[in-house]
Amino acid sequence: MANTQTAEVNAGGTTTRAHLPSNKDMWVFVLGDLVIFSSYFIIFEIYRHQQRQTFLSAQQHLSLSIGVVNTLVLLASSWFVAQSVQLTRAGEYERAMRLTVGGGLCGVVFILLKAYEWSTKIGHGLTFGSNDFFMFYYMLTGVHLFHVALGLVFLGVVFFELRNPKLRRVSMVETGATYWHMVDLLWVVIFALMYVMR
Amino acid sequence: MDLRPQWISLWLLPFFGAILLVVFVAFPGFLPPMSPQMTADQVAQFYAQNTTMIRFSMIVFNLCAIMMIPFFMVIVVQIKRMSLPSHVLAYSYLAAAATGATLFAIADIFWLIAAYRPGRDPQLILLLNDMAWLIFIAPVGAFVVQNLCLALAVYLDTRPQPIFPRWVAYFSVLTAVAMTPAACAVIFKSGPLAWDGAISFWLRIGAFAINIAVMFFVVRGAISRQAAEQAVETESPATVTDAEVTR
Amino acid sequence: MTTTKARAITYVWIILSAITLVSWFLGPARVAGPAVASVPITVAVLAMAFIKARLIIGYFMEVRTAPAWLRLSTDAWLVVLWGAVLAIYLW
Amino acid sequence: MSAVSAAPVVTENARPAWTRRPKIDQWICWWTIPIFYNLFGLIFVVLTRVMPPPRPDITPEQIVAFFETHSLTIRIGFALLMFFIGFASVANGLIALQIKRMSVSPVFAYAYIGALVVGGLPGCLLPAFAFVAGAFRPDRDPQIMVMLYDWCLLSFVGSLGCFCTQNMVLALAIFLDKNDILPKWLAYMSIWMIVTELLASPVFIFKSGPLAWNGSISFYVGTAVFVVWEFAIIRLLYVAIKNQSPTEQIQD
Repeated sequence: MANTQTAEVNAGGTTTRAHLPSNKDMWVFVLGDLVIFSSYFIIFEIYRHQQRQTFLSAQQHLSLSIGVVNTLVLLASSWFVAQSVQLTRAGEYERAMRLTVGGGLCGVVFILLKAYEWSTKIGHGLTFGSNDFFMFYYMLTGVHLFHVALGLVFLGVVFFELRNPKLRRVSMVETGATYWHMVDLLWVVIFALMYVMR
Repeated sequence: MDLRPQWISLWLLPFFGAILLVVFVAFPGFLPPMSPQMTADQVAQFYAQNTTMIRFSMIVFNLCAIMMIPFFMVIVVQIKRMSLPSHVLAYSYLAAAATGATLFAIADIFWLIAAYRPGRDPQLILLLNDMAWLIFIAPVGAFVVQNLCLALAVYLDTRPQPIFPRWVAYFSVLTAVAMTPAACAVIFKSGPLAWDGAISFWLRIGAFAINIAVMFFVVRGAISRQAAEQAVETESPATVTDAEVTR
Repeated sequence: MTTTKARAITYVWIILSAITLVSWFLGPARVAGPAVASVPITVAVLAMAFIKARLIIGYFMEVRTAPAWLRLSTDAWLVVLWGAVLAIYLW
Repeated sequence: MSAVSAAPVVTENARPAWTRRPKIDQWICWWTIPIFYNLFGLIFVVLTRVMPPPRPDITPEQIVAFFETHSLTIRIGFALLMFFIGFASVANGLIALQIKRMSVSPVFAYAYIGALVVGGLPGCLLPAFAFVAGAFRPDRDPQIMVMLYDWCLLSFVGSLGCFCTQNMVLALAIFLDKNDILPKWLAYMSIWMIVTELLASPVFIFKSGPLAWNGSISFYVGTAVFVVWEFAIIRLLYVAIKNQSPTEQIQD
């Protein structure tokens, strides 16, 4: 299904054909989702600009260590999924399947860590309505969690695609990978804006 | 194809229709219809005086009104038998019938809430009564579209012997037109278009009742023709050219 | 596919993890006392996040070797988002 | 579907030409959708001022004043809605038919009909009646007026699970479909609709800010995504009907 246009791409002098990973439909979804999330980020920035001090003091309550560990977990899962795409292209379906499962497990770890982090915050009485910062915190991480869960469904589809010898279409594996990388990309942005930015 | 489910669904209509007619008369608020201009105290007093009859009639309405759904689904099945380009009108008819039935159930609940504690603050009784009447009378869109879908289906039916006779299309449109002005019941508190007015109440409910009654005989005819067709088919399947798969 | 692509992905992953760890030290939670806004740290953080995002898009999503329309739209998205965030922050 | 090609009887030519155009019933149903949504805009934006929604954090006096000043237009607007809401069932039937044309089992089509029928009532009609009850007698006790005001706007802007189900069912049908009736990117767009529905749920918690019922995220971003989705599905239904061969056999 991957319609590789023949636009010339001179990557390092050798003109290789441009290859569109996955398919146009998935990229409509990814680009649209990025635009929608950008609107959330920009609205968050506007509110942050208006209530600078409350956001700064509220941000102190966030545990940066869990945030960093979560980022590393998602980056690792992206590495797993990216490698499984390379292996699928190389025809090593067994290893590709194992790496996809690895990526999925990292996703589950991410969800568990996030659930733990939420429970500690709520334990300290910092809930959805306590102030604007935590409203955005739970909203953004909540919507991102929904995307992670949906990503696990996509990785499951990729897993069964690889397991079935009659299928094993590279474009399907690429579709799952592209979506999973988008989830990782969105988390990187959320991590920067919420945890680290001052 | 066993036609008994259709016969049963058809005969559910007159049985429960009769019950609904009785309770329609029994409900003190319908004959004559309560006026939107009654003050909160008058409405509260009305509920206080007629509590038992209101509860009885509305409980029966609650139980029996939904029994008309199988009848509407028989019409959906008959529409699917018509030779139309597609079944879109059957599905639209089904969706519209479901919407209309739900609305009446919701209106009925409001009456029952009001009658549950007549001693409530008259303002609350007035609000519940308003909601009950408005939801009962105003939302004609569902039944109008239901009839328009049926009319279009009958009109487009290209069977040599149409499932429903052609005048049913014009009759459905006529019913739809007769019921449409009742939507203005949300605007006026007096005059013919108010919820107790000649157009919004009598014309609307009259058109609805007549439509249901007439459609009963039309659908009965359609099912009996279907039975006749099947009888011919089973007797001499070879000679039957009409290879139509009957539902 | 040669292993250069696989190796490149691993390198990129290492760089991304490194940048993440660097931002750990810049984080506010480690600063004792009342939180204070600091423009240079934030600009550094936003720049690092921009680089991380571009690396993920380029190497993981393989947009580097994708058709031009996709490269342009992802780059445009990056510039608009981070530009707006920076502008609102500094405004 | 019984595409019987019985010999047309002599009275056939008595029927006007338009009735013999192919797929005429689907075209008529399709034409009701853009008309319905333009009227939808007229009713909700111009007449009843429900969209963009008035602020949730205003005093009861202001709420009563709102009902008094707009009483007539609210009633006229919702009188129109009483009639035109029925055509939502036609759009429902048309989309259900396209799902029936797909290579998936009809369970998704019937689930779609059920979900959209449920959605039409608490999502559109009951909030209308709450506003009408308010506009019908603005001289009610202010506390009741505030309750009607909240009832309408919460029920209208707030999230409804049935729209999540409807979009999920549509997305699954399109993903699993091999006949390519509707393109895959519409399935992905339906996932956005589910996300915006999730983001409309905090409406029941907040009275101000981006997640209130007039919030920039819950309402405006959600409405923007809905408008994009609506234009897309109207366009794609047109293409789907046009590409359909009149003699196509659809599973019953």
